[in-house]
Amino acid sequence: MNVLDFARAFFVDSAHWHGYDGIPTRFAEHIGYCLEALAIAAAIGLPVGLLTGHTGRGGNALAFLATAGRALPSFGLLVLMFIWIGLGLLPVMIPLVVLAVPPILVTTYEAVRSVDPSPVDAARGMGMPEARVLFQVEVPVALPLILSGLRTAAVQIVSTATIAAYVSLGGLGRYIIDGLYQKDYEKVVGGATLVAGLALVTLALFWAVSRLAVSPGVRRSGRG
Amino acid sequence: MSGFFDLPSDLGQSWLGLVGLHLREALLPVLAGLLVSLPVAQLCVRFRWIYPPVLGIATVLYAIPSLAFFVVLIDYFGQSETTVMIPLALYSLVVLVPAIVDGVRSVPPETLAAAQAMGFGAVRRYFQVQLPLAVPAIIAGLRVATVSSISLVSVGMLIGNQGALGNMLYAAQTYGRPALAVNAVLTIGVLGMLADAALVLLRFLLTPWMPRKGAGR
Amino acid sequence: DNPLTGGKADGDSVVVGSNNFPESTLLADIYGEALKAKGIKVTYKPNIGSRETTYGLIKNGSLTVMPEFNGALLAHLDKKATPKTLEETQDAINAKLDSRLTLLDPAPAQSKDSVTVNAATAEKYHLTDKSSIADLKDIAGDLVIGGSPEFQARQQGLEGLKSVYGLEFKSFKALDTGGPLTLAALKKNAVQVADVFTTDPNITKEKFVVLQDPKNLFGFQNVQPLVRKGALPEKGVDALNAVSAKLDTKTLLELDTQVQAEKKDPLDVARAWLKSAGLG
Amino acid sequence: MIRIDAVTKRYPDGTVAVDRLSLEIPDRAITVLVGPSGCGKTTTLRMINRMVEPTEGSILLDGQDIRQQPVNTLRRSMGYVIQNAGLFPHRTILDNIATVPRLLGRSRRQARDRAAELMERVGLDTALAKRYPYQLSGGQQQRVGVARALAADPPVLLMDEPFSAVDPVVRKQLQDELLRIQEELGKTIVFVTHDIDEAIKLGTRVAVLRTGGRLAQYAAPAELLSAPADAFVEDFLGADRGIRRLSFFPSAGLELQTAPLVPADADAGTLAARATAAPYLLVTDPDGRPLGWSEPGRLTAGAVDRERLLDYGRPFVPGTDSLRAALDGAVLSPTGWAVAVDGEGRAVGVVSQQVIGEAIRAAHGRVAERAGEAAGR
Amino acid sequence: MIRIDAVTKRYPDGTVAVDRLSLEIPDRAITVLVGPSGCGKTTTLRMINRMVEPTEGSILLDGQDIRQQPVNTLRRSMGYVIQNAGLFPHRTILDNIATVPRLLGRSRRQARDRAAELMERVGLDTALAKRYPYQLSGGQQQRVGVARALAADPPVLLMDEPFSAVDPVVRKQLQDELLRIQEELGKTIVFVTHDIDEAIKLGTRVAVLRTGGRLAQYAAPAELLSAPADAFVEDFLGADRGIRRLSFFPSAGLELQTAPLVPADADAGTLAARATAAPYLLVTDPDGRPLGWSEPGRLTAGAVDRERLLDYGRPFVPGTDSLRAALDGAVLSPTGWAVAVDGEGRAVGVVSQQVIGEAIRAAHGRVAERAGEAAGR
Ligand SMILES: Nc1ncnc2c1ncn2[C@@H]1O[C@H](COP(=O)(O)OP(=O)(O)OP(=O)(O)O)[C@@H](O)[C@H]1O
Ligand SMILES: Nc1ncnc2c1ncn2[C@@H]1O[C@H](COP(=O)(O)OP(=O)(O)OP(=O)(O)O)[C@@H](O)[C@H]1O
Ligand SMILES: [Mg+2]
Ligand SMILES: [Mg+2]
Repeated sequence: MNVLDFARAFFVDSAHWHGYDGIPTRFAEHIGYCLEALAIAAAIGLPVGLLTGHTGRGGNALAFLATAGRALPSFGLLVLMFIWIGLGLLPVMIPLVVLAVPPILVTTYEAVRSVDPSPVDAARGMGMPEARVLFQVEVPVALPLILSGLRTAAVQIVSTATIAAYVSLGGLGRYIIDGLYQKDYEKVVGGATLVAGLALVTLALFWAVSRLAVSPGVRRSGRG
Repeated sequence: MSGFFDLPSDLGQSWLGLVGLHLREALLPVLAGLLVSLPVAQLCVRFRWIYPPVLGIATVLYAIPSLAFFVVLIDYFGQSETTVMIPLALYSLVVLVPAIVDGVRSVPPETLAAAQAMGFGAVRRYFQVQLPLAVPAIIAGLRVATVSSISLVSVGMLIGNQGALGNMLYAAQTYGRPALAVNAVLTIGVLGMLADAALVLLRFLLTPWMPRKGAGR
Repeated sequence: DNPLTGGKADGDSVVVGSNNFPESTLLADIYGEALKAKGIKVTYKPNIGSRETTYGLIKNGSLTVMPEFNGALLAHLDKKATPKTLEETQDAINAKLDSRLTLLDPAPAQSKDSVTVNAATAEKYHLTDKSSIADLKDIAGDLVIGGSPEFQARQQGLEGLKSVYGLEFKSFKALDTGGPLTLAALKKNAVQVADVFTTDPNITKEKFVVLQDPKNLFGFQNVQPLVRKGALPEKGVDALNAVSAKLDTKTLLELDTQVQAEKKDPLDVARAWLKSAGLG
Repeated sequence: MIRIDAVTKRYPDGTVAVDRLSLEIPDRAITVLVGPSGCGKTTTLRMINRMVEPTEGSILLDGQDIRQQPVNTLRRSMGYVIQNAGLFPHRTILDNIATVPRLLGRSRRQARDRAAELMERVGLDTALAKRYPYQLSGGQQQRVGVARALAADPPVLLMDEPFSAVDPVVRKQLQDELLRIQEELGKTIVFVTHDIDEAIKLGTRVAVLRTGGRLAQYAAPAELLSAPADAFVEDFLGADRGIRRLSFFPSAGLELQTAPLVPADADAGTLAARATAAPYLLVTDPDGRPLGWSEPGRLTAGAVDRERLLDYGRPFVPGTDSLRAALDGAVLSPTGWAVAVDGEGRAVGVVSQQVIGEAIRAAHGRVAERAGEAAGR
Repeated sequence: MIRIDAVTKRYPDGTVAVDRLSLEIPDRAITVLVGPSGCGKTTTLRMINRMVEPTEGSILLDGQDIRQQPVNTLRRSMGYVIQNAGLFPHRTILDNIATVPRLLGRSRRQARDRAAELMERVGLDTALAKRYPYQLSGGQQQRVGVARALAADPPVLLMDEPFSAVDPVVRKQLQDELLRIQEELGKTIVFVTHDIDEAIKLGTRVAVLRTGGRLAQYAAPAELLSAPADAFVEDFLGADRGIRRLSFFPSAGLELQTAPLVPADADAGTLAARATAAPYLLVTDPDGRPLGWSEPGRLTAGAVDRERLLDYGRPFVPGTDSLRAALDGAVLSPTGWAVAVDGEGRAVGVVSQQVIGEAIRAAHGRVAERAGEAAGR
């Protein structure tokens, strides 16, 4: 049996489509974890990134923090947080947020930093208050890059949220962990397929968002 | 057996031994990834149309949790380092290929035109101009790939003590010794940052030709 | 043998594996140290995972010796089997066991999976250590049961509880093999019922109540080394059988307590016991 | 009037970009700051709208220190145009231009109407309104930049090398348009360039700065050309100073001779009568447009061999063109005579290089007189 | 000689960049391709070293089709210099210059020696040898580009807008250096620019291309200025055509008058004797350097009030400078006379604008004669 057969077997098994261990439940749980983690990470990363990018200060400290964030192992943090905090969602959210903040932070910072200085200069020159300079000039121009940072973070979260299953939470990781211990390849492959699928859906969503939110003027002039 | 660096016997290694093992399990895949990425990226530069599909495949692979890879690979490579390293190598591709492609593509067209006009053939142009100029981008990619590889190795613990420093996490749980988990997380974090610093230093040494302002990220 | 297995079962070295729970590691250390005492070269591969995984590994030669629990092993090999005696268990296993593998003598020590409820649940439903699993019949629908992920799919797990006792729990929560997750979940009442090893020192400590198993779902669970045929020299076989002979449930519980409650290193515990038993 | 009063700017790194600069910038005129790269032009300009704060000295706008009003109010009262226009890439042309009116609280509709009006004023097709900046050529972008700066009808316009990124042909167009707009709107414009030709063409007054941010000379372009303050300014003005200066001498007073004009179909009598009028005759076509010079002896009535006529150079339009154009026409033709034409290109007379030379000397005299008067006052 | 023979280049997207272009590029001279943006200059240049392959037509180098030799051999026999120099940012200046010799198999030592030699030739301090390109100014980088192109001593040099990214002052230096190098080395240079002044200054011959890649005119600069082939070329040459053309008329033949020269310390007798020599006298200092003009009546022996002297404009050096400089000097001075000086700045005579005018006409005559001769042959 190859991987495709496992996947097919997993999806045609009707038992996998309902109940607390059914695909809809697990999928919803997974999306819930991801959205929550992404929201927290964005709530931390975006403002800090925008502010440091706008002022151009703190870039080095930020780079250090981001490297540190990337270097801390998500799985290790999960176990540590479980030991410290015990069962619950918090031990999962901490590593996911630590994982997702660096790409959001660094990309947002870089995105705002790398905005062509002349429109910004012009904006100041015409008497725009700093907040408007940031939100009406820098952010719209930096938006494609900012979104790409969020996208990277989102895909990483989608993939990494599977570790929630290790501390007995649900989500798509359940299939993978259970599959591992039960030696049930159908579950593992099925779960992995669902995760990859969700990642692709995430990519597509971000693509759609950037189509809608990014000004055609920036989209075309940016990458050509 | 309660000191910060005293490990339970079932880990079968000293702390230093685990550090060495961890580095090997994390760095070999990145090296392999780099060796694969270079030709793949060159193909992507040469034939623009293969870049999007290559990137798509890499992204899908990247989205598959490492544990899923492990489970499937155990059947072929057993409970071994190889099993842990293959997914890590695959993950590094998603970072390295675009980094190299962007690096090679960002070589100023006039520099390339100058090389062409001086009678550089395609091979010479690649090795003597494009590749050296892509070094900063490649190292930027390597930094991300290396750091995440170092942090990802720990998941290998789930398939039976194949997570190097990550194995301490299991011990921390079963023996109720949080210090071991702290040790593991910190050691892995510090290793990642040291590797990152080493790469920054490498970039510094390899690119005396770059304006020396700011440390970069 | 598959050269890619990465196992070190080559030539003279004996590879002793264990599952991912502390008792299994302790048993591996006991058997392994006993072999070492006889001058046999030993490599440990501890904490591998579930039986589903380790059985595959010993089959393909990555492992040489694996401490097993006979009833659980049988359930893995034959879900339908319902042996009444230790002999029947051994025969049933031998009938299904891979031809390259063999079982050595079983130890008197038993460490069973069990259906255990936490103190609150016991109080609420008036359950005592005299109560039976069958008593859960009416209330199972209100209870969440926890166990290792593999418990969900095993005969000696959810499947058996359903087919033998007719229990359908509200839901199953995947935890670990009687480890910290299970304890935490049971204590926090995240699950009301869980699979806990009968040798777990926490049972008394946390006032958990182990329910009786009148239909013998969890069968005999004698500690018994599973080995690859011909991979262990004669003196090794003798050494392991000698160990098993001296290992009873009380001893095992005591050793488990040293490791899990007193946080001693299993290897030290194993060596100390072997020495005291005159085997090391 | 903007009055820069003993202003010094020292950047944190110690660079003195502007050194005790004092300038009076008149209203409703174009004042150009010119000088080599790094001489502090941009810094000076940006101090006027407080994008850079002076280290010492003060800047007065209509007698009031610019630090007395809120910085954004000040900036909104000054249009700012920079190289490459600095357009907002994410906004359409119309919305780019409408930015400041919107900032000032005008409704979207009003702001857009105003923007459309301005597009026409700066010579942009309103069909471009919905485009994004990347869809425009460099010259068009620069026009948008000017329109945007004008949108709130600010009395002051600050322009920092606005045309230096476009090619010479477009640049000339943009300069001409700026002059036209200035004539129509009468803004106070401070214009930075490092191109002395541009400075002389556009400036009512030109301030030449030298490296280190010190003022070398501040004068009207004609005066700059005729009396550079020192060797630095003289060098900076380049070799063609004399001829370029002729741009400021009008050709209106030139005494044109009409006798040498003969139509191509002139009869023998006319030809004979004109033969002694001049060493050369200018043959014109039936509409009166010049065809070329000929020696009188070579002409025969009613049959002009156009091939044998001598080049008449580039004609000038008296009154509109300067003596520079007249002299250019004269030295371009082998005869040494320049041809004057009217707006439709019909020859209205000819003038010899010698007469042009006298006109130049006379113009010098007038300048000297005026200078004397000014000095006498 | 490079011979471009009815060459057409059509890019895959259908753009016709060059349209049936034929040009003969003489050896040991600078041939300039000039024209508006997008007219196919770069394409033409790149077809010569086969970085672009023509769609139709052929290019011959010394009579041999360039497609007959291996492409890299061909390219190594041609230096190539582009805007922003296109230096290898990862190599030191010395190694940048040594690139082609190394490619040709020279030892590292030899190549570096050669590179050091070339740095001097293009006016670069050898102290810069170990620097990287980012540490150099734009003008220095451009010099390195030229040195690198010269390193293998190729007979042909292709230059694509090499100086267009540097500021006007440095640009002039680079142009002068190119002329000097060309004089010393006698390379065959094909030079692309969109700046007509640069074309006229540098070109032995200038090819003006029009949009669409067609040749508008191919002539020596003086001819281009005096006889533009059509309105496009005339427009492209700009307004100052006549005066600019004077650059090609030598001032050597000008008849200088020495009578109006009087030393500042002249005695009354001398002054009286000179009084009628000219309407103005040029007062010189003891070394013979001009001080200024004065009407004879205003001078009194032994006491010159320098303040009251009239500006003598910008003197010219007969023989070295052209009639353009002489005329500039004449129109700059209120007297209408130009001052001639020798190399040390000592006045050697004066000449009136009228005489210059006659010289211009005479020069026109000579040009016409030569044109006639050429046509007659
Ligand atoms: N923010 C700054 N910090 C330090 N030095 C600066 C800063 N801005 C400008 N300078 C320096 O101040 C001097 C004047 O700069 P400025 O930009 O005003 O020159 P400029 O005349 O506009 O030159 P250019 O023609 O190149 O635009 C230069 O030496 C420049 O390097
Ligand atoms: N690779 C290409 N593919 C398609 N069209 C091209 C290509 N290269 C140049 N062109 C087009 O061919 C025409 C001539 O280009 P070329 O670069 O030769 O012009 P140029 O005279 O050098 O212009 P410039 O002064 O802007 O450098 C232009 O219209 C240009 O857009
Ligand atoms: Mg400036
Ligand atoms: Mg070009």
